[in-house]
Amino acid sequence: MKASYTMGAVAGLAIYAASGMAVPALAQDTIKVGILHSLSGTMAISETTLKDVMLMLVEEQNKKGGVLGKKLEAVVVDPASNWPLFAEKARELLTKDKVAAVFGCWTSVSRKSVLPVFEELNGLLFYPVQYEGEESSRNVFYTGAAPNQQAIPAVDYLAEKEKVQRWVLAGTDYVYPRTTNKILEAYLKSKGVKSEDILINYTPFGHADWQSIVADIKKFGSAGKKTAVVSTINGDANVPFYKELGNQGIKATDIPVVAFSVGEEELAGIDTKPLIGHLAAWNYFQSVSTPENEDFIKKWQAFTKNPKRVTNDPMEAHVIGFNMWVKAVEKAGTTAPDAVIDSIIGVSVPNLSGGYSAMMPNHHITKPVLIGEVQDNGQFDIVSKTPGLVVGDEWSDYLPDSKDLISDWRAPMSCGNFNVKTGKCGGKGT
Amino acid sequence: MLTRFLLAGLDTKAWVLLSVLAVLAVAVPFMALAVPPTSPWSLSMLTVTLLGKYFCYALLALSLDLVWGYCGILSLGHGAFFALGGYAMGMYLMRQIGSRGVYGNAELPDFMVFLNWKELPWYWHGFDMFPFAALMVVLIPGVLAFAFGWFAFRSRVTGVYLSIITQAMTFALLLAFFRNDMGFGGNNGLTDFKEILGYDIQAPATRAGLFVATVVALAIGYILASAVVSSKYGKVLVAVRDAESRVRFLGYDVEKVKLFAWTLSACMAGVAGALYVPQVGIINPSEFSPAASIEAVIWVAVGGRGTLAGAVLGAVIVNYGKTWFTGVLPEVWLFALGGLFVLVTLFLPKGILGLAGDLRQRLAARRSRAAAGSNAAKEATAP
Amino acid sequence: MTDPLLYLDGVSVSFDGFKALNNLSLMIDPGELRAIIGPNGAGKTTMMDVITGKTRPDHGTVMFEGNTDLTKLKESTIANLGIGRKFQRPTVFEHHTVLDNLELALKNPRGVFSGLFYKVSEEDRKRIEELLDITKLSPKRDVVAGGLAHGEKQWLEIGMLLAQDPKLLLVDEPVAGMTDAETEQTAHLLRAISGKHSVIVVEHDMVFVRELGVKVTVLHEGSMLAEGSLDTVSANQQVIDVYLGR
Amino acid sequence: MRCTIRRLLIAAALLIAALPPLAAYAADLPALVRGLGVSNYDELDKAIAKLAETGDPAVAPVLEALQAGDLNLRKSDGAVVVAKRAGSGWDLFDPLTGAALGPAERSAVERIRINNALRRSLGAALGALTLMSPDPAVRRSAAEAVFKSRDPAGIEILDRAIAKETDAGIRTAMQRARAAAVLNTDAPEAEKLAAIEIIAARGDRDGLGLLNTVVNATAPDAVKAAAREAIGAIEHRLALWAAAQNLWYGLSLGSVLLLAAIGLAVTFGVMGVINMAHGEMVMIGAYSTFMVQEMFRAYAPGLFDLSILVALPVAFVVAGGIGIIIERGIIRWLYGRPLETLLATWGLSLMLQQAVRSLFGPSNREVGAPSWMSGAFELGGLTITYGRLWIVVFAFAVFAALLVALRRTSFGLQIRAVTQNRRMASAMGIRTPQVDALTFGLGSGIAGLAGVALSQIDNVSPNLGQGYIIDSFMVVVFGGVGNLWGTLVGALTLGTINKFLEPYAGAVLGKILVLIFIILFIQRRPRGLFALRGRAVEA
Repeated sequence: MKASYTMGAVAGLAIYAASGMAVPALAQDTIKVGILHSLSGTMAISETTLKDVMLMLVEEQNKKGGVLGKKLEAVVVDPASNWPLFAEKARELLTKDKVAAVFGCWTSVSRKSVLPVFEELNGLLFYPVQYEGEESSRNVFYTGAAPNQQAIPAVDYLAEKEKVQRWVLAGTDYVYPRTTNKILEAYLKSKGVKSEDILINYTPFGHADWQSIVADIKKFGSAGKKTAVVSTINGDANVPFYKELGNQGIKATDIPVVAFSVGEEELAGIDTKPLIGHLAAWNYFQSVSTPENEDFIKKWQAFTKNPKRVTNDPMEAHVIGFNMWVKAVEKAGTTAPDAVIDSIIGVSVPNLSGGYSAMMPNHHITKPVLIGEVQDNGQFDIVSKTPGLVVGDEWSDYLPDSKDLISDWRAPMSCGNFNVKTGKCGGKGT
Repeated sequence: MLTRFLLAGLDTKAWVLLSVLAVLAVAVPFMALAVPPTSPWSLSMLTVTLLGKYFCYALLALSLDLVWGYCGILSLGHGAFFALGGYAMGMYLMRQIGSRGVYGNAELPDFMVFLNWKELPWYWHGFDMFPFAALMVVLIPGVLAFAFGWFAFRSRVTGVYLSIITQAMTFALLLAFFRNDMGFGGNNGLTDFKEILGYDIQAPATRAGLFVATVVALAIGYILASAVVSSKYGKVLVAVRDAESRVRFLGYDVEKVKLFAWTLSACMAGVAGALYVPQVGIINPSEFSPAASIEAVIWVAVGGRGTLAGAVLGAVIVNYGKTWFTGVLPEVWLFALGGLFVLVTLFLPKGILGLAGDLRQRLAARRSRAAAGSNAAKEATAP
Repeated sequence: MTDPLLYLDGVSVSFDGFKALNNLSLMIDPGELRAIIGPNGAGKTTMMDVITGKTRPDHGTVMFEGNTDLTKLKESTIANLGIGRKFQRPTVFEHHTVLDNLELALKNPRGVFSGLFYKVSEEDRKRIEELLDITKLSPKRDVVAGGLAHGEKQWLEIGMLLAQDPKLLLVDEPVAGMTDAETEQTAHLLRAISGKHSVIVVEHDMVFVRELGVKVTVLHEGSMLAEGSLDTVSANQQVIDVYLGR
Repeated sequence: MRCTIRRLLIAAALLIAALPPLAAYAADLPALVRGLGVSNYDELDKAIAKLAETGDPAVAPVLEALQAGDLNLRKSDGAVVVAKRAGSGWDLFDPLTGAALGPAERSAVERIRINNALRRSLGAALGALTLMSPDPAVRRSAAEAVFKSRDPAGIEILDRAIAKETDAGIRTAMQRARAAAVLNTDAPEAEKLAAIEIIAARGDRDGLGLLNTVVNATAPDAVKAAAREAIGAIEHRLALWAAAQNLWYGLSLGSVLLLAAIGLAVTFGVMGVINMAHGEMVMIGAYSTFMVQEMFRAYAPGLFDLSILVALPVAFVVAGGIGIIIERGIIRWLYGRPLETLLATWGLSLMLQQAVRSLFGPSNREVGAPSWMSGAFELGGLTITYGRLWIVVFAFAVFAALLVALRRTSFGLQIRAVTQNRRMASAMGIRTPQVDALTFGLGSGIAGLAGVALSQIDNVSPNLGQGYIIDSFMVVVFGGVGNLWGTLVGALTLGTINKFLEPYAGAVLGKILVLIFIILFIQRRPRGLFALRGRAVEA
């Protein structure tokens, strides 16, 4: 009979869970902001920092008196690097906590996982990480770099300044490197690079044993033409990769490596002396010397009580995104998503590299592109900066199926994949 | 005949569980759809999908308990069957998107378009038809399990060796599905589904429908499983668990005995996966990760292996706990979860229901000395 | 004479060099009750393993009913041919009741599906009652086997053996851990069932072997040392040297 | 690289001391040095070139300072100075004379930045300047530098240097450098052909690259033909070495697997505990290394090279201690229930990960490589990195040590006794609880040692262990549970197979194939490579 009690408990539990979650968020005197970053699992290594920076931004804003006279309240959840959980937590934030906007996700899969939820419940997501493009949603604001804001300028730099003729495109086997490399391949070929001068290599997540691949790169590099590696290797695998580079003595002066996913955070785990001169392309470096940035770094290190704590590009993306949202809300006079979606387009806020970033109609933002060389102190020396700001290009011009597409979320078009050829919304059409 | 076979196995526990499921199957959709959101009795869609997810896991746990609890085969790779079922369903849902993808390509899913695949890989054909997909949901895991079990059991791979190669199996599949060249969307997996059987997949009614479907599937799975374990074949299963070679010398073909349970269990897992995908809205290789499979084992252990109700209970409790912890103490929830596992194994070796059973025995023991004696003997000889 | 039920011919088995069976030949007639004795490591258990298909011999053939070579078959098939085995250490299904243990052993179709849809028939019930009486386990019918005493387990296993209704029973040290009375009963039982069935008993307990009063085969280092009535073999000098003498 | 610079500095200092004051043209040096004070990379490049043209060894230290990033621009007067950290500010020196110019504020100077292009020209310039250095090592690296830069200007200095050179090895290096430079000029065909021969003799990748450039560039057909021929020869040679290279990679991957698995071979193989927290023990070892290095960085930066050696015992003790605590606290209640140990240790691993995450933060920690573990050397056509070499050595050392511990010591005897027959052992008066605890501690401690080694090649993050746990189980099971030799052979086999598959199948497919291989192999040998056979198994 005991069994029946326990089974009864299940029912009770289910109902309790039900009612517990059905209670509408009471505290209406605050505006809730959702923070959707993994605090455990494989992605915690990158995302925890972003959670902290969001908490800091919220605190700062509240010191300034909050938004629309209300205090902001950060709601932190842990999607635990588990993609279905991302969707579930997004739903929880939007329906249970009734947050006004969500700042979060890292890697495309998490974004793709939550995308339907945000579109269904008409929420707002600010996605702070560089990504492969090929997407534009009414409910998502992409404050990270699109390929044309990172990859292409980097390749241009190498071709001009380093006279590179031979290219190794090395990446982790997932969608961002795949797409970026497709774009780069097309771009390089359009610049007259022959296909035998391009080597594409993919490795699994967390690949730890790089001996063979680094050796292959060396081999590919000894064909008498200046060779460079364009790395879209994902966070975890970078440390062993760079350690192997260092040990096998591949110097930046011989075969430079330019990375799109390696920032100050990643370098924090490596002894960078053997890596001096290897490059990274971002829209922000901690070494940017502007008053805004120095002020930001000071606040950050004070907030985390760690004078050595580094800053990086996705953090800046969150700073920009958050300020844009605040500005848009004040402009709209409400946090209602539709109003914010309308008001945020065109909003421009100072970025940390001494300029202004503006939200474009395609929900991507304008950013400068910086190229940095690794220094022995784990920081980057900025060796090149685009003269102007670059607009994020969601649909790459170098992919056959997306070159005709544009995105513009302003009325009357208000379409994420408008086809300029057919003049119809909805991709290639049929 | 069949009905007799099916109903034979149902004990009180079973009837309680089934009635709970029945209540939920009616109450939840009603509370979610009919009750006005203002009332405290109204359920949000979040809750409905959550419960749906729990019950998918419960079905997975059930299938695992069938082989582990009753046949002594500890599978550290059951997530693979779950995920394969999920992918089969996911492929159907992808095909349903049709020209509503961002590229408006009627034929190819988006991820194929931007990696400019030219035409649909052969193994994607047919998945636009639900019956075919539904068949594959059970067939693919079933066939894999059959092939795997056929070799493993025939060559008498047992115990931890079997566990480890099941792990190897799911790990290999994990790596394989991560490869974009496989044509399953790589790490991004399959997502952004639009509709199922013509119904908008995000519509509350559809979600409620999926929930009911899940509950029904769980109920059927439970009835089936309990019928199997309470049949003579079920007794043979347990016999194999306890003294494999003895069963052989009684003339039973142990390989076949195991293979049937193993394959059946894989099919159940596949169904669970298929119901899981439309509700959580994404299927991705991480479902293949050995960690996921081990977690499923832990649900069963927590609930009490060798008791079907225990498997269900464990899955629901652990996952509810996970949802709750990740929301309430995001920073330290792993301590809570990990601690739970340690404590359960230390203090509830037979799981929650096992504990219930023990208590009942204690009571019985107090009543009659004879029973006490036999119990003591049992404790002594229990492994 | 009738052709033998079981015929081992030149069977050899070795584990990592150690010869467990060395060119062993043995003949069992239908209905015969045979006792096999021999010191530890003489190969008694290995011989049973070979007959029941648990171990594959390196050389030699094991012919059952004249025409089936057991060395090619797997345990379950051999068991279904009508060869039952009782282990040295009593092995019953600890988590099943006495009743279930017997039910599983009963001679019935062994297939998965017949198992799924099996329903205890009238004659099955009768047979089980018989066996419960023979093994004196009726009062314990609903006790889980794990809760039985050692001797009771021995009996249960013998009961299961009978339930199989095999042509040939291999009984490995059946009276270990039994009281003298039980030992006597077992001897009676075995004598009783021989005739219908052939029985091979492996025992150390000389008293018990004498009780049986049947042809005895002495194994030593994997091959047959002597054969005959207990008196003749115990007179045999070699046997005395290697075994009885100690 | 660091130390070569130090040597260069010493050498240069000696030079300045030795040579008579070069009043002749030292006069305009300061002006040229001042010319370095520009922010634009191209102008800076020109300035460097001007400075190098003087050929005056006195400029070497200036260029080295620039290379090392010590050269600064004093904002007040635009002077170019060497700035060295001094507390919160700087101490300034004259780059040419090295005379102290007193302290300065942190913000008073601005570092003169260089990029890769400038690093290259600096290397070339310094190469040419230091060819005459009294220090052989400096001359050798100078020759290498010129070889890389292929600067025709270097030719006559090289000729002089070669004439004076006494060390045969260095002379060849110089001749090769010269040849490289010659191939970069429009020298007569004969001379070029000779040069190609010299390069071909070098026979390595750099030589290959150089010859390829010759083929790509415009040159007389005879020269191109010769170059092609040389290329063919070198490539043939390298192809032969490729197999050996794979073997080496396999060996080093194998030894990493061995390290990761060997601790498990004790806790799982010998004790039968399915220890899912094994990976976390490895991680703890890695973090102990990090802690030890932090200590060294803080208190004895000079002895940093010893940090790893100190880390070994520390990691062993820390991980081993935690192992013992776990055994006493949890495992001991679960003996005879291996699958329960799986669940408990799994929960445990979650907690350990989170604990480390809360203690050290989620991001990677830097574990530096001591100088004797960084870099690589050429063995014939093989590139062997010291880090990997030491790991291979270490793995085998640990294996041998463990083997001895189990076979030769009384403790090992007790372990085997307990694992084979617990009752009998305790009946014979062996204190089985202690033995259990110590055995588990031993396994965990070894995992800790593995962590020290792996910290050299992998992330030091809370997820470190997760990356190895599955592979470890595969190795132990493949090799045969309870058999150390099996673990050894298993690890090396899997490593080698993996590395020979990788070039053809690619990294991902390679790994998949290895897993499938394991699954099939277990079908053939259900108890692994080195299984016990016969009745022992039944018993």
